[in-house]
Amino acid sequence: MSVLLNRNTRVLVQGMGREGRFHAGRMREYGTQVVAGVSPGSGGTDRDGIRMYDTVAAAVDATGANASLIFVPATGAADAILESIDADLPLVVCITEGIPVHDMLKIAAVLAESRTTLIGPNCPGAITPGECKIGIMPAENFSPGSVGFVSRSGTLTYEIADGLTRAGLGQSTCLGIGGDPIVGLPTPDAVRLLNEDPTTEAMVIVGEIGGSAEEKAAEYMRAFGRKPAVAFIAGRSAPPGKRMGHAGAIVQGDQGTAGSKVRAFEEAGIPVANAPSEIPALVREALRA
Amino acid sequence: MSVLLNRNTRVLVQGMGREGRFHAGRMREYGTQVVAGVSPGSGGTDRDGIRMYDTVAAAVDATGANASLIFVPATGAADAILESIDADLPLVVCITEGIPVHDMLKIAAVLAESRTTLIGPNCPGAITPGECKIGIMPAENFSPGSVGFVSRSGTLTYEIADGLTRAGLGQSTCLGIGGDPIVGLPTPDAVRLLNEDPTTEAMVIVGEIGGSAEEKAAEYMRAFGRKPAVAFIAGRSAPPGKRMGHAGAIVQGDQGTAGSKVRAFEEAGIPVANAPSEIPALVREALRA
Amino acid sequence: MFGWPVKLHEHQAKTVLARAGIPIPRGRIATTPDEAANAAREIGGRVAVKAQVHAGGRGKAGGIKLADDPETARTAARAILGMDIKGLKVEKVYVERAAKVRSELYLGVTIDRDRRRPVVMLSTVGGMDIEEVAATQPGRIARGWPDPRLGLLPFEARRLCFEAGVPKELVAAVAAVAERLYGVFVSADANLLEINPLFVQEDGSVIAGDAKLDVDDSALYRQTELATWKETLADERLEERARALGFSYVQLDGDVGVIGNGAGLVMSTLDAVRNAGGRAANFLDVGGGAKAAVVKAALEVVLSHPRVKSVLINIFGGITRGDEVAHGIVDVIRAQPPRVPLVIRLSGTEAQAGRTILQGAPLVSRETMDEAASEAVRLARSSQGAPPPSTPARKP
Amino acid sequence: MFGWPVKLHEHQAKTVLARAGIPIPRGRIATTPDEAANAAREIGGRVAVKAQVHAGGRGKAGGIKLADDPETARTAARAILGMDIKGLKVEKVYVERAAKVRSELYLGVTIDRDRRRPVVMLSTVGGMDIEEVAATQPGRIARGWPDPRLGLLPFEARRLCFEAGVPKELVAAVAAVAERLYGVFVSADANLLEINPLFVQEDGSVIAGDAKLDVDDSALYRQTELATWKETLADERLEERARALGFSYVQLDGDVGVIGNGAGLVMSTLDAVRNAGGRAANFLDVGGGAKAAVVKAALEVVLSHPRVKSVLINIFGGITRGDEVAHGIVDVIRAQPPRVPLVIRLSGTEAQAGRTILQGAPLVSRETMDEAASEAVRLARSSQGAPPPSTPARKP
Repeated sequence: MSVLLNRNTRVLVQGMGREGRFHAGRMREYGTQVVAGVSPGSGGTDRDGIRMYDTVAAAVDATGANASLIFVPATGAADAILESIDADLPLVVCITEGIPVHDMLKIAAVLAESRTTLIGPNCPGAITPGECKIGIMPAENFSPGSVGFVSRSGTLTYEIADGLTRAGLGQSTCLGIGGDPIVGLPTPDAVRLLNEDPTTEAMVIVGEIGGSAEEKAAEYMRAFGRKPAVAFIAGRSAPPGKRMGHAGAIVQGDQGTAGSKVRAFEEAGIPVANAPSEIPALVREALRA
Repeated sequence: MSVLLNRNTRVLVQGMGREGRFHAGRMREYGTQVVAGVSPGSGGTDRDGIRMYDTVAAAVDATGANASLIFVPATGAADAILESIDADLPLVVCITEGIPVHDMLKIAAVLAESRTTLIGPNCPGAITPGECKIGIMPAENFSPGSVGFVSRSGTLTYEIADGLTRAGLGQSTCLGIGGDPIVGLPTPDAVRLLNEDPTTEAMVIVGEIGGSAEEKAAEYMRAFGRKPAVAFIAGRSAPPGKRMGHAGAIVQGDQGTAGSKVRAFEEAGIPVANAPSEIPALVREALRA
Repeated sequence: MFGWPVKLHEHQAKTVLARAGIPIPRGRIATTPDEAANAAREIGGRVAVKAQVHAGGRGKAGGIKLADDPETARTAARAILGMDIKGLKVEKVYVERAAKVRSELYLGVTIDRDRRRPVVMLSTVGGMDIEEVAATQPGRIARGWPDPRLGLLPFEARRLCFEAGVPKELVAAVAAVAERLYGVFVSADANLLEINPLFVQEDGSVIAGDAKLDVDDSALYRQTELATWKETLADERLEERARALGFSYVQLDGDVGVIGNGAGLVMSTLDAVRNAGGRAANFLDVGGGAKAAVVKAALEVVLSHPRVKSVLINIFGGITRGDEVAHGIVDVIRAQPPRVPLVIRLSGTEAQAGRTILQGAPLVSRETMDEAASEAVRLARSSQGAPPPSTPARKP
Repeated sequence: MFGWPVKLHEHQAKTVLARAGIPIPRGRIATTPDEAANAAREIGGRVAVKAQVHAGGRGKAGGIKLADDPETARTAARAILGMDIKGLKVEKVYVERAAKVRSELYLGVTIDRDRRRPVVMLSTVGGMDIEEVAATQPGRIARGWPDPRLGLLPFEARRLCFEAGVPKELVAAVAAVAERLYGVFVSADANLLEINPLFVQEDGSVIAGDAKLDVDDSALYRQTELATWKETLADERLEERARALGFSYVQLDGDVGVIGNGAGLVMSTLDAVRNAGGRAANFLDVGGGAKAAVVKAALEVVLSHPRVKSVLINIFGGITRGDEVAHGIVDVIRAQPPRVPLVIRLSGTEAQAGRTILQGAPLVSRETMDEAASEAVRLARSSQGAPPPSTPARKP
């Protein structure tokens, strides 16, 4: 009932420091199978009941892990991603913020030849409510259902998920793809996954200013969309030339404006909410149509 | 009646200096379609009736070339190969000798993700007798037929082809794959191509000391061989530790000895000639069996 | 194209280019007219005196003057130093030998987000803003997207030249500069590296006329030298201070101060303020897992801006806990009652506990982002005089 | 593994490693016992005095001695300098501070021909020949195959350490050396780069005990510094001279001189000589398109070797033309009748014309490689005294 992650996903956590341990615990509480931790030099030990390994390869060999969640600090995070791609893991989620963009360019080139899907970096992770959570999102805002959800923002994702949940609109899978200019799973690719997922009946696409991923996603939906979608763009009041928190959220010249994105969605017949609070009603309406 | 090259192959020549022009002329005499020359700065001119272009991309756009032959000197040859891979040419033949091995390592990595087959470097090229010649071999030693032929050596190829031709054993395609330690089409891959080619009825595999490509090819034929084959290994009397002309022809410790190669072929049921002169008879015998 | 905060001056960028073997005119930095005159003497011949400010359009603003001798250079420097260019005061000029220009090219490298690749751009329309060229003469820009694992290969550099229509006899020289420029782009962790114009001189040599280098701030930890070159502009000082405290801050021109957690949520909050007819004074993201002390510092930063007439705090608890945030706010208010009204919206993790802590504090609490934004806008508008918060302020 | 001609000495390889930040013991080169004593004094404490020759097994041959003081170092150097190690005379020693060794590792990078990738090897069985370890304890060598476009990534270096069983507390240090070593492997265009042993010292630090660096001769054009370090060994001088003339030459230990065109053909010719019961004196490939002058030079090189008792020339014309080759041979013979019999086999392009040119010259001509080889072997055997060529020599 989902894309990328489900109850059979077996997660290893790279970087079992304070944050990694905390979220590994939360994920286990949620029911995620956290099967291994990886921190160089920790091999053979145990952290909070999680078996530790020195390398991703060793962890995968021993546990059959098929997904990785990365909390390694920015100076080592690109290497951690490459280690998981090298281990041929189908899904890698990187929470870390501040990976240099040149490292991400190399990773994007390596990803293109691999069978790995990377979510992030600089993201809250992904969740298939009721089945599997790989990330740092507060689980209580999410509920199982059939609305697929992709977002470049973190907290805004929680806010919108909460709104959907309160409105009785559960989610199939929510993908927090991250706010950097170069991410592993750009909006158009995430939208394609949800569009092709038979268990997803409607889609919420949350974009923000900067880049042209939303325009590309709208184009894709215009041509191939199989199900109703609702969009929202954060940063409509942001002035050009200023980076709004996320490294990727910046308007340069005519590039990346909210106006262009809103227009693209509207031309694709996808209604655009003016505020996050409007989203649930628009989804309900779209499902009814 | 061939692999990789035939009468429909349209060849561009990179590096139309003295040698490039000479062999372009010989190839045209043979009937090869030489459709373009590439030398930076020469675009728009004409050399011996061959239209010149500044870049491979421009030549391909204008002429529909689908193969390239490289005579660029060693310091620029790796770049020339990468230019032809980038232009997505299905076949690239590089005659140049002396490309640094680190450049070839990068090229091998790029090749693996491309749809290009590279023959060479440091090779005489390839010929499908009667149809197409891409290289520097003297055409009169070759004749059309059904014996596939792969060789790491240059002149030895002419010698053996001449012997086959004199014995009335024409060739489907002859691949002179080159004498460097890292080549674009190693012996096992070349053998696989000939094995899978329906017009090739028997195969001659000419190896030499150094590396373990022959052992790998023998292993492949042992498992998948569909047609008779005859082998020859040059350098059986070479002492260890000495490089015999070719950068790839060297015995190191137990690695790369002629003995190991001969044994591998014999174990695969492939007779090994003691001298090039024995090859035609062995082929005839193999075809009869 | 997109920009990053760490911009270098022309003379700094040129120093980096020169180290990589790219020809630049001889030049010296000067901070006084005397120094400029001395520099001109040392360099000899005709020089250009150029304002060093992080702003485009220096030339049009009068920030670049040619001088034929040291005295003229002194006069030029006197005119330029202290000049105001797009709100930035000129504190340094760069004196360099004037090129003998035959023609001008554009050469730049940046990151193509859609293709997720570096993109190298070359045009024979030099000296103009490349975005303008892209808009008006798109066919005049040749582009190449090198594989970041291989770098800009010689054939790619050559192809760019031929596609851009660089004269045949210049191809080798321009391609060599392009390869080196790409090398600097990588080794300096640049987001943008431009030579514009790249002068072709009368003798056929090429030389960098102007240079622009923006460095990825995420990579400053390994760009130790470039990091020391970074200068904080006057209007960025508050942003710097905020960054040092661990949150991201952008100055805007409205009067509703905004604090939130998460870039997307804060952007949405700004939008909500605008939807309610108001204008935000800033963007401030306290980040994930903000503790009381961070919220306290954030509030102080926002209140330090004189234009702010109300503050809207929008926290959706995730890693950030509502009770922690509430404690931070109560601390600030207790220490010094704020000069403007506060509106707060708490939701998510421990929001209920947070709301309990805030009860009785002199602020307005609202359930939703939209309601909170409306209230903050209303209060900013009515707080022209001394503002009475809707919940009466009680001293603790 | 495979080797290339350009081998560097230990002290040269260590210089390259040190520049890349890999720890090496302090050391000095000495060519006399006095210099060695001075070096030992300058370095202080216990030193190792090590023969600098391009041969393995120096230690076993007595080419490495420890010395506790300058006087002992002088004595050691006196013993080692001039020593003969595997036929090589020791002309220099390297005096370096003796490491305080706790354990020894092996760390090396070379090229894996089958995988067409670099291969990094690490073993806790240090100080031994890696091929011996591979043969006797294959499980003790950890291997990694980095993508040449990305280099050895930190996780790959760490993984090698864990897989090799490097103690946990040494992993960071050894991984750092491996990353740097790989960097040198690439930047020096190496075919082989080894630190063996890599010492773990009593204080837990790691330091290069010995170093081996073989450089790809095809890359010497861009390894300008390393190219100047290249030394030609006495027994390689003839090979060097041949290479300078444009052909490749390898000295062998038989008495039949061999000349041919194309490496594979020449190898086959050597094999044919052996098949006929003889032994070749050399491998000489004149290369593609050889002209008369080149063939002439080749013949002179082969004849300059005193062991040669007959010469077999095997040319299969392709780019090389039979008539050009024939002219070269006739020129040599005319200038000075050769001291040993010549056997020639010409085939391929212009072979008939070549044979015509050779008619009447004092040499033996044969149709096939096998026949020519048999004849050359027979003549070498019978030419113990003054050899009468089967075709009587006629002066022109």
